[in-house]
Amino acid sequence: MRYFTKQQGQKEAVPVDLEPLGNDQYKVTVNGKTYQVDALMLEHGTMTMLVDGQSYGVEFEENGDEVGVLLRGQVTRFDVADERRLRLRAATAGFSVEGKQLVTAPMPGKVVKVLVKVGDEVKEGQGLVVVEAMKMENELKSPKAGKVTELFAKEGTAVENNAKLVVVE
Amino acid sequence: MRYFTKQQGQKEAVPVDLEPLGNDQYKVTVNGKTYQVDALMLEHGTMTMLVDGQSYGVEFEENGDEVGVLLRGQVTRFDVADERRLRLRAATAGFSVEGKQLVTAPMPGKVVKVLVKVGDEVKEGQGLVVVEAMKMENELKSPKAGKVTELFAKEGTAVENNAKLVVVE
Amino acid sequence: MPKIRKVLVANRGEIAIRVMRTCKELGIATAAVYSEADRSALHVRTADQAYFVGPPPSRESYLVQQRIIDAAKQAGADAIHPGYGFLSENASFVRACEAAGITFIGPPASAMDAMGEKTRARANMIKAGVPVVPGSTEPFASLEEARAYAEKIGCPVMLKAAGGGGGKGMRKVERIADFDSSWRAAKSEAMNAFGNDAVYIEKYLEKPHHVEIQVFADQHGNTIHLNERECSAQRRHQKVVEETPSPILTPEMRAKMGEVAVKAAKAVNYVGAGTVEFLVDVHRNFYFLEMNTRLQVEHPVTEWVTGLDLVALQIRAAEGEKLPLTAAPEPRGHSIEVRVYAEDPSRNFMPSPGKITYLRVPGGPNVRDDSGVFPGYTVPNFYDPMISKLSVWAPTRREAIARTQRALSEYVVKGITTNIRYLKAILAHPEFIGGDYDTSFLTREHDTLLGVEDAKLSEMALLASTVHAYQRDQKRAKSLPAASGQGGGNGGVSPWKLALRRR
Amino acid sequence: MPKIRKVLVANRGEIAIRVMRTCKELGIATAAVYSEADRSALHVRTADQAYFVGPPPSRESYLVQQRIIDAAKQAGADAIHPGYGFLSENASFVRACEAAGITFIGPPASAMDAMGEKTRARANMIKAGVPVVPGSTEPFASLEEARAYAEKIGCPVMLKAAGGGGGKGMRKVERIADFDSSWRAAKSEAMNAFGNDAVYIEKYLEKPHHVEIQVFADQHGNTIHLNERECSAQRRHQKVVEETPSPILTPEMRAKMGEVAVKAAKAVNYVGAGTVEFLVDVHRNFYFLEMNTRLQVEHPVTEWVTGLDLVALQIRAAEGEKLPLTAAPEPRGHSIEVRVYAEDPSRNFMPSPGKITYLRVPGGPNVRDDSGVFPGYTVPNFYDPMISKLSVWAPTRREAIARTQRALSEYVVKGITTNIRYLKAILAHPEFIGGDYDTSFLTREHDTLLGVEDAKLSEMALLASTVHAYQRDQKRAKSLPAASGQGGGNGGVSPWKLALRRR
Repeated sequence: MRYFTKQQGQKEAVPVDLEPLGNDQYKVTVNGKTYQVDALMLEHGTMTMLVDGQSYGVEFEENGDEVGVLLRGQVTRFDVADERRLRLRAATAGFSVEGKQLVTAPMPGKVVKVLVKVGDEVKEGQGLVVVEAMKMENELKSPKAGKVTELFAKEGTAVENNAKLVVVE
Repeated sequence: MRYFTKQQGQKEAVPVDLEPLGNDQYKVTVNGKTYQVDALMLEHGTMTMLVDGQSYGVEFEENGDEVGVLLRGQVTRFDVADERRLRLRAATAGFSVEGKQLVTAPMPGKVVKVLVKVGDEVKEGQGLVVVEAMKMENELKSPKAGKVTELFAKEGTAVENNAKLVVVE
Repeated sequence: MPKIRKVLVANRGEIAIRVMRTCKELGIATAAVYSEADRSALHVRTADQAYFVGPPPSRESYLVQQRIIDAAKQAGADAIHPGYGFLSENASFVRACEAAGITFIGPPASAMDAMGEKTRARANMIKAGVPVVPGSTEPFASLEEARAYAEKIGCPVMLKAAGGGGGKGMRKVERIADFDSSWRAAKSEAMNAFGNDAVYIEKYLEKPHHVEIQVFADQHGNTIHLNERECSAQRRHQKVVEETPSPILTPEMRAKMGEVAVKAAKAVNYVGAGTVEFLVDVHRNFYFLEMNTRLQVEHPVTEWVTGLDLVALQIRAAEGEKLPLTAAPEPRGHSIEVRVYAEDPSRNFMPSPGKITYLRVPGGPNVRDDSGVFPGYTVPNFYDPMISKLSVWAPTRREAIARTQRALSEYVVKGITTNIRYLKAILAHPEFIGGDYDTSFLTREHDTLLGVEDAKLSEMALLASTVHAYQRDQKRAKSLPAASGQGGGNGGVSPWKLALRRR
Repeated sequence: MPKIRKVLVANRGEIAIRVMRTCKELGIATAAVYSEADRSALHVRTADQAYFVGPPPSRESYLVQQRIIDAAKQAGADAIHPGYGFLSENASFVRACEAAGITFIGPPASAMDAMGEKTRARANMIKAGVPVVPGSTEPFASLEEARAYAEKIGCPVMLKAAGGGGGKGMRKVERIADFDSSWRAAKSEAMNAFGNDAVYIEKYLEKPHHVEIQVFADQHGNTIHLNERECSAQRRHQKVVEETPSPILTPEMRAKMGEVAVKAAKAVNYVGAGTVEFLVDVHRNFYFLEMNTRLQVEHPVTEWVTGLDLVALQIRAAEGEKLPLTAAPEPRGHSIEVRVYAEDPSRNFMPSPGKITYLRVPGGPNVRDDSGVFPGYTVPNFYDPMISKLSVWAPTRREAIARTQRALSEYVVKGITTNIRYLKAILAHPEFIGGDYDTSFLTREHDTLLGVEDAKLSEMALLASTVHAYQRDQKRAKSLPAASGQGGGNGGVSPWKLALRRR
């Protein structure tokens, strides 16, 4: 079974061949190297994995298509898809966001101040919106120099995680 | 809404009238006394309950029709049914076990010794079967004087929780 | 004064639970207060009684004095413990308690007046002969006036909320160009946190250490110190790691700073637990920074090395008992505390409220977790993002660092993002291990502290994630046939039968 | 001797994790072993490496010496820590380690030979001038011979496994009529637990206290004691609650018993951690009972009051280091340990293996949880039912009792039955609080310890259970309409549509 495993922050997905041997044993081949993996999934997204005698407690957290992997104190994020799913995605995805940047709420909170209005020219790093969460104010800055073309944020309103706030073009 | 709430170890079920007031508030009347109950169910069978300003952390464990309730260090077990369910039960239940006593495995384990055979006369408290679990041997004793009429336990076999072992009649 | 029989804890989260634990051990009943956002919080269940005090924003609930007093009366509480933050340094609340005949577990209002307003505190300390950091002593009438003062003493300067500490309403201003926005932010945060938007200006000392002295006083005029805490590992003026003893203090310096701290406390007729904060410069001169007239978040490290229970001492002092000791005990071993925050260090420490889906807390020898959360709990959006304080003890600093690392490696929190890995990176940093780290450490080493990737571990994580994907797909495949059966009509006869029956 | 770089821990559960925690803090790598029943166990994930050693029964896995040695070699471990139980007191295993060139972290085989077989130990102690409990010194050839001996010294007598401790293979015989069945049970349990069915007989002392002395020796002939532990709260000869200092010991008695314990250890050229167990009668005479040549379950209470890490000391002793102290430290404060068992006290302490569906572990000041379990873990049927040791420290015994109660009240384990309430009842019992409780305490007070019901709490539980039932029924009702809709055809048009489309 072939998977394409893409680590967050890396450009390319790596092909990984996985052969289930039953009894929680897997043969996994990646980058020309084959591992014998003993992997037992426990409850709550915990896995106990043995590779070459090394023992790894692995904690997973799914987040959409991605899965966060906590292993010996290191967190890495992967997007793993088989060939069928990869084709499916290629068909639905594909619009480009080049040039246009959407600033979203990085956490649920309250918009306490909107520092720009539609049409404003902004510099890179200039404050756009101040969101308060957990008693801390966080100024969201423009990711690029450009013009504010859309403004969703309203002072005094609550926003959800990932809510659209400003578009800079 | 009327419920019949029977505490384990007590003979009679107590009628309890529960009126949901919305917003996790309930009016509950039992034994002629009416309580205003603020009860919010959390995950994992935990409830936070306020009655007359008193705060109770309540932990539930369901076990068939019964529910175990841990509250301020005390565990009590209840069987709660509404009228419809009570009628349903009355229809399906009803065979008597008087006179005939079934001895079952009180935990998963291994039968290490069978001390009686079918037809034996046994005294009350006489050892019938020895079950080992977690490195401890537990001798199961006859609940009454009588005759062994059925024997399910076999030496050396593993048994599940509540497995039938011996019938004394 | 009679024994306290019931304490209302006017706080939430881990500190409310910390106080209730000691009360329970002392046989004292407890009452909690909770806002709408906290009905499900652990402190509600930990208390014997609980009272609703209003909507989620603390200004409308935990900071409304009358509601807290009313709850205490309703509960029949004879004392109120304020925890830290909220009303803990509010002199008018102390007076309100007094008026209501309820014992406030903390210093008298007069000591708070003298120390609580940080500008007044500075003036008082100067009078008492305690060295202070150069800065403003009077409130500013306008932004312009404040800016002018900053220009006069020269950047960098620190903006600080007069009304309270904990990093709220605090800003460092590097260049005068940033002054206006920092001033506004500091004032707004100060208002939110303390209901008081007064902000003052201090000269920023370069590379200072933040070292504080725990003091304790009874009602009979006995005042002692309980040694120091090193709190220089700060980010945005919020402490992240604390330890005692301070690795830079000699016994002579400890004695000298302790003496000055006691002098400061005595100057305001202090009673109960308080902390005198100092900045220590590169020449090991120390300056009074402020006095926190309450229990500190980092009090556990002092408890570890002294064997004392500071909350129990607070209660005893409030009951009028004499201090059970007359001098600082010799520090025994070493203790480190790390603060576990619901925040994402790699996204500029963005707060990360949300539901904790899984929680595994470290255990074993000499590890203490003071937490206010539980699996299934949703960390609300309205309050401080600290979910736990983890502290350890060991005979030596080296062993304490190793133990903290070990404990952090056992800590698993899922559902929200925490700073646990960041804490590990701090403890592993040579500057921290060396012991001579100043308050610029965390900011200066920010990139290093975000960590580098271990290629071998990434490869193992890649294997794990692929097995995870395989199992996920297998599970989906199992549930899929049923669904596609319904959609495509291959699922058998039941739709037919149903249709026929209907006719 | 060179430094130890990697330790294979030849054990499971909480003790394996206890040992690994210290190794991790010392920078020593760890390897675990696991049976088929333990693939999912926490000690496997806690270690850096893990090796499979056989089927669930310990005789076929954890007790198979060659498999353990092979795993150690495969892992490249230079030392083996045996924990307690299993191979920890097996001299032939010590020799096998020696032959394989692996350091055994524990006493030399010769000391085990001298002390491990309890009958030989008694003989050795008599020779060394240590007072012992009257009883048999030679093995018995037959049941009849054993019974005859018991009749001679007179009931009650104690049957004890020569091969090991921990309450396994131990039986008190009240009347000679019960002798045969007890003898058989003890032999069979002893065989299971230690692979050795030798059982000996001791005169049963009435109402004795069980007080033990922790001893420690290095390879250079330095032997010290680390004070006592009071372990009289026993059930079926299994310790349930332990504390230090013992409430019945005077400083003089402590010194005297410590001296005798050191003498006993020296008599067998002991090295490492060991425990000399004594019975103390009503006249405060003490008798050597046995020596456990390993770490004890209850070692945390000694760690609390001495500030030492006994596992670290064991490792240092195995490396050939000298003891870092020359005499017993003055005990500092008081410590209590309670053992949390997966068992049901109200059903004759029936073991309760099964899945832990929810777990909340106590926290806060001076509370230590040494656990081997986690939420979602299935406690297997094959091993000891102890799932955790909870220990606390406080300045005084009174405060330690209150703290233990507080910690126990925070402990929540769902899915299996535990003895947590029973432990609370012990700590609340006047005899325990008084401090002069003997080994008959738990059995004698059994009914009291099962507790009485508080009518008010039962009423609250009744309210809670009714609300629970209401919510359960509401949830069922919500899922019901869909089902009944499908059955009765009221569920809307989709069946129609499907049927039509098919034509």
